[in-house]
Amino acid sequence: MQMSHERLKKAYRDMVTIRLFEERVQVEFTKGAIPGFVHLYAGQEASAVGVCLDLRPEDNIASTHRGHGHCIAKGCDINGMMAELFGRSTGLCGGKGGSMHIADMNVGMLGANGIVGGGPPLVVGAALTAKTLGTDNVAVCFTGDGGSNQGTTFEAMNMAVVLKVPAIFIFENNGYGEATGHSYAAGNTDIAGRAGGFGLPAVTVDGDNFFAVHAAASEAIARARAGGGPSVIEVSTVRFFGHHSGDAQLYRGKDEVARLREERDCLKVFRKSVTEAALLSADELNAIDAEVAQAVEDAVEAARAAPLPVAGDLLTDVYGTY
Amino acid sequence: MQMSHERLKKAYRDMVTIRLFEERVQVEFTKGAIPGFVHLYAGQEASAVGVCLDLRPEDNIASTHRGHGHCIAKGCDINGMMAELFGRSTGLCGGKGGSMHIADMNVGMLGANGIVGGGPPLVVGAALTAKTLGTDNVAVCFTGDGGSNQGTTFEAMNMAVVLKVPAIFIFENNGYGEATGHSYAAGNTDIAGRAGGFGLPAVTVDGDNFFAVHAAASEAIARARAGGGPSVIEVSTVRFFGHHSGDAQLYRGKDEVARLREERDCLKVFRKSVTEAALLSADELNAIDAEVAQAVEDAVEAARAAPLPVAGDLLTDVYGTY
Amino acid sequence: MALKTTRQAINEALAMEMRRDKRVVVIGEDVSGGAGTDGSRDAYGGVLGVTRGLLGEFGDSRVIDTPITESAIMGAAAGAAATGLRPVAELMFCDFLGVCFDQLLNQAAKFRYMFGGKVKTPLVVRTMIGAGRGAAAQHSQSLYQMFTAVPGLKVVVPSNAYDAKGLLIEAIRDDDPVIFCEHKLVYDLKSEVPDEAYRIPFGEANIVRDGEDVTIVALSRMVHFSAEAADVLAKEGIDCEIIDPRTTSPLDADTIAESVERTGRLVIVDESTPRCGVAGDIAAIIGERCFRDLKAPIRRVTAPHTPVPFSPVLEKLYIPDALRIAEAVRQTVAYAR
Amino acid sequence: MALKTTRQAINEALAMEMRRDKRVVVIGEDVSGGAGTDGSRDAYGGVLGVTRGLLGEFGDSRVIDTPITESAIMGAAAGAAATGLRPVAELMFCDFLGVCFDQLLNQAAKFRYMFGGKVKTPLVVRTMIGAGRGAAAQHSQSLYQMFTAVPGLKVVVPSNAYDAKGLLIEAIRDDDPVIFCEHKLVYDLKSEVPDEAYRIPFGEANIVRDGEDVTIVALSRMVHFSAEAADVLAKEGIDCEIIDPRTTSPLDADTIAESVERTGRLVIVDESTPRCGVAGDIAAIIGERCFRDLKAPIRRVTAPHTPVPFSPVLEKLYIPDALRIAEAVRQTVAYAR
Ligand SMILES: Cc1ncc(C[n+]2csc(CCOP(=O)(O)OP(=O)(O)O)c2C)c(N)n1
Ligand SMILES: Cc1ncc(C[n+]2csc(CCOP(=O)(O)OP(=O)(O)O)c2C)c(N)n1
Ligand SMILES: [Mg+2]
Ligand SMILES: [Mg+2]
Repeated sequence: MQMSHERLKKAYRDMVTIRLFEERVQVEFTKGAIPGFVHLYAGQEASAVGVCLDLRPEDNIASTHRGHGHCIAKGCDINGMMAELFGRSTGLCGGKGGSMHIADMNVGMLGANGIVGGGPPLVVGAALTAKTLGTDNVAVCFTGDGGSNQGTTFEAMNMAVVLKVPAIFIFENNGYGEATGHSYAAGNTDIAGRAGGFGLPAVTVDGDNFFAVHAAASEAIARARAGGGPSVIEVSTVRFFGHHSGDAQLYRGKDEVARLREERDCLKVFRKSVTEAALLSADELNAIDAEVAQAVEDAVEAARAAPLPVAGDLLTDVYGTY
Repeated sequence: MQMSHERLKKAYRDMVTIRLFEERVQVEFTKGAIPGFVHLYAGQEASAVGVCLDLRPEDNIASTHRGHGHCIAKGCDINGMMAELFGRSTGLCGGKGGSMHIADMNVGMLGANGIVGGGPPLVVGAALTAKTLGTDNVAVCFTGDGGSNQGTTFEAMNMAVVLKVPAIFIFENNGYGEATGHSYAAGNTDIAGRAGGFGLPAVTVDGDNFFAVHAAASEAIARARAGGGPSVIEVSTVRFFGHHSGDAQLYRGKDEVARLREERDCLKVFRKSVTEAALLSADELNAIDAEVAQAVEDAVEAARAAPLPVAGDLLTDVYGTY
Repeated sequence: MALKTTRQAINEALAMEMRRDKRVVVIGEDVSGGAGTDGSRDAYGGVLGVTRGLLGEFGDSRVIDTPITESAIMGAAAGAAATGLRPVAELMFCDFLGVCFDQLLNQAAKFRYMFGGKVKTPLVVRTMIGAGRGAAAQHSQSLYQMFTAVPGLKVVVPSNAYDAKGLLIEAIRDDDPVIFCEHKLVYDLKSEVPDEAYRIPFGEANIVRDGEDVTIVALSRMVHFSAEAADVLAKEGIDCEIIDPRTTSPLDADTIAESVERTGRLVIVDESTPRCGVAGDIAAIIGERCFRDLKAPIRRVTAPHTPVPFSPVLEKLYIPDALRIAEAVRQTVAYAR
Repeated sequence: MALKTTRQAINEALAMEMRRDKRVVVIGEDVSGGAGTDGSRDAYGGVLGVTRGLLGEFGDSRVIDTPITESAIMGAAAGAAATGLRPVAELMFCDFLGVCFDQLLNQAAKFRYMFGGKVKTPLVVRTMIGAGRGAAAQHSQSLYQMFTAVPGLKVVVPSNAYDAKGLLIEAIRDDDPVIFCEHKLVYDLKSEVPDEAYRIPFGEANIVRDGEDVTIVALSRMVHFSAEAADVLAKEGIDCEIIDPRTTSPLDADTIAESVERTGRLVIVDESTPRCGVAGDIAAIIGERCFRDLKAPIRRVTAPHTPVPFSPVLEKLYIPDALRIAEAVRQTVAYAR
């Protein structure tokens, strides 16, 4: 089924937003304006956006340390995100969470997560809520290739099958867990194949191709909404930056990143395919680029100007009552 | 290759020892002579003995809460075991461990384990020792069908493949984890199939048939010794008693246990096959039965008469130095 | 009012809350039992029968048996709590926290703070504690200090049936994650328990016995041993006040401090191990607050710094008992500055 | 002797012990890095470069990169230790104990006791602690209280390069499991470190500074903040003794008690959270032992009972600093019974 013009534009806008957001975060981080650690999502945009396009605000996602892309794709406000990264009280978590803990339950974003493998069990729970309360909501978990080896991830898949809950496990295989290659870290590098052994439908898709990701996600989401239970999608994708901002990336091949940016840029692939099929014009795309660039710029400006948390904030929000 | 007469007798003796030991423990437990909880191994003898027959004292095994059978098959002294169950200072752990923590490093028994999924990571370590020190020892882990769903178990299998260590994972599938059926608890009930997805050879064998278990174990052990890495064996087997001594077993089908004792008794199967093939005579087998019965009786007598730990024992053995 | 065991009281609290609020679900290993078997369902109702009968009334969509998969259980419960259910998850033995602690320590406990107050996690984790049944090193611990140490978790350690019911109802209605620690050897103890629902607020200690000479703070099963000791000591003319904090987080330090201001003497009885435990925690807090009032050093009666031994003769020595408590009280009372 | 950073000191200790004993192996995530990639090996040498260079000298059979699989890492290390190796396993951040605690709490720590003394587990777990780098709630904790609470584990919290080397060598030669807690913000601090191997025994506190008016016990990075505070206080005429316990288990209570017998005043500084923590533990022990000597209540300067906030302005308020320490000391000294 052909995607509507509006949806195509939304998909592109979300992907570009992620890209420009991340590139700008890299700049701000390098300048020292953003404290802590940031793990950039650039290169993987088609995954987050392809998966989230069919989700509704009531559907939940759980994310990883590399969460900005998932947040944006699920509808988090980039002003709130940028302010959070800057540690401001206007941030989505009031500056208490930072990059690794951005959450916004209003749009079903159950949190980035600093613990590899932390998210999959949580998503089984969000899916259980949907099943128990009889809604047709679904819950989606993003995990990396590295996280695919964590025990909690395996447990979550088995539990989801046993409880027949509408959970979808997305494995973003970018080939690395920090400085270690997936080909070393997984006894069987076929993540979807291994996951399929847990008794749920599991496919691998080309993460450079937004449409391929979206098609697989659509199918899994529809199945889950209809009571068909959990699924797995492995998205083969690439990481344009280091593990975190500032990573020297000695473990990468010579020119590897340059080559990937040339050959495996999901934005370029998208642009090419929609313009060639005359679904969106170059002008429309350029207009979106410009719009988004301005929005990211505005988010940085706003974050910079935003107030810092105050001393009293240290002790709030830890218990409802105590 | 035909098994030697001596080895056949040893196999039978070990199996009978387990059976009579467990039946006697059930009696003593019911009388109140054995404190705490005991999980009996009766019905699964061919698994422990079939797996351990080719192991050497330097090879290590890790066991479960249902560990008596593994201990006996690996060569633990039944006097030391019985005394341990009775909480005596002559027990293998000086009375400090009890049924769930019997260990004897002299025979490569790295411990029963009260934590489901506790053993598999440990065995990867024992196998790593062998690999690092360049011995050709192997390490074997026993886990149940229930334990096959625990995250630590999955992690251990992946790690064993990645490190290419001589670890062998035995899954004793007796159909139950406590009162829950394996058919409910595992999204994919084919344990070996699911494990195979981790990138190691995995087979299922008939646990009523000692020779089938032994053949599969032999192959896996030989492969591991030769540097061929880890394997998985799922043993389909049956549990003659409840989850623990005293379990009312309401979750079992009517007459289920009686039927299993009739149709799926690995001792009967063994007896039948060796006598029919004229490998061992009924007389030989009966003699072993009698011998073992006496040995178990002696173990109980000795345990009953053995001294209890003394107050000073409470504070010893916790640190080498402190 | 009727005499009920702690087991019954807990079961009743669960059933009443499940009736009242359809978002309350029970989830854990063998919380009913019998799933996927040829025999009967609800065959266990929890390994010690605490949740028996819930399956019949509420069905398997609200009384949820699971595989052996504690991380997924705790995580699913946390995720469900954050998205609209009010799960009561069971961690069969507290000793098993080691295979699932992350979902409590870094997930459930931290959501509210780390997400800037925007997420609530109304999760209850029921778990068994305690030695005394010969269950040895991995099934006998009392690890409430680990939970108490975690900001964001509330921790309940009921000593009797009445408290168990009121505190569990409170826990289920609370919007934060609560760890509810049930002592194996408290299950069969009886007390008067009203049939209707009632709540006992967290952070309100119970003064179990009034006294003037010395304050004993005791947790869970130790409340009963302390009462035994107090009976003995009364005959010797030593008048003990016994305080059961009921929750270690929040801790009602006020009630303890008020008592110590009067008695000038404090003995803390805790079945758990001594290092970084609740006994030391209370000693530090009260030692600071009541510095001027204390007439003797605060004594702690705890298990030794060892794992729990199996052999009953050793286990008995391991667990603080009335004799040791009485002796500690005597020494405290006899102490002359 | 030369000035070396703590990072160098730890690296040197590892290399020397690996040279000396071929049973010593290093295992963990990215302890070298670059496995299975097209780029260079030893690309990380640990996320903060502490183990860099070991791969080149000892090869990948002794410097073992792993998947992200902490339970398997800790368990494999424990199993290897029980069967003949002396592994130094890395738990990248102590915060990750939640995904692997069982292998320490119920396995490694309990082997010796529960197996009747017949198994030794010469395991070292190196792990990072500490806030101050904006790493937020799940990468900034100082969870040594959790380890200290476990009978069977020894716990080391070095504050400087010299101690780190001597204590790590001791840890590797020790036959019990040792948790070695390295503070992220201590890695770059320098001190004089001899080139040769030396051992610092566990349970021997270091008197960092002699003083007569008040005793400060401080752990890890807090030793340095306490020294800053002491400098300020010296100008006000307050003479601080600073004690660095170096190991929390075993704890050198004797040295602390001897000091408090002289000074009559104790302030404990601990970056971790307050409930069931090491500060309270020491306060309880010393409160009991030095009851007669204390001229003022024991004060604890700790983080608040909250997760670690991200925003640096809040994180700075979260971490105890020289100002707060000095203020606590002033109040302690000013206290009149
Ligand atoms: C339990 C746990 N172990 C280790 C880490 C450290 N760590 C953070 S991200 C990461 C790599 C994750 O790799 P992958 O899942 O492939 O995600 P990617 O970074 O490629 O997006 C590691 C090891 C962690 N945060 N949590
Ligand atoms: C981590 C953990 N979870 C739960 C338990 C409680 N428990 C003990 S044995 C058991 C069932 C194990 O089933 P299985 O692995 O099939 O072994 P079997 O009893 O059938 O031999 C359970 C749930 C435990 N001991 N440890
Ligand atoms: Mg990756
Ligand atoms: Mg089973």
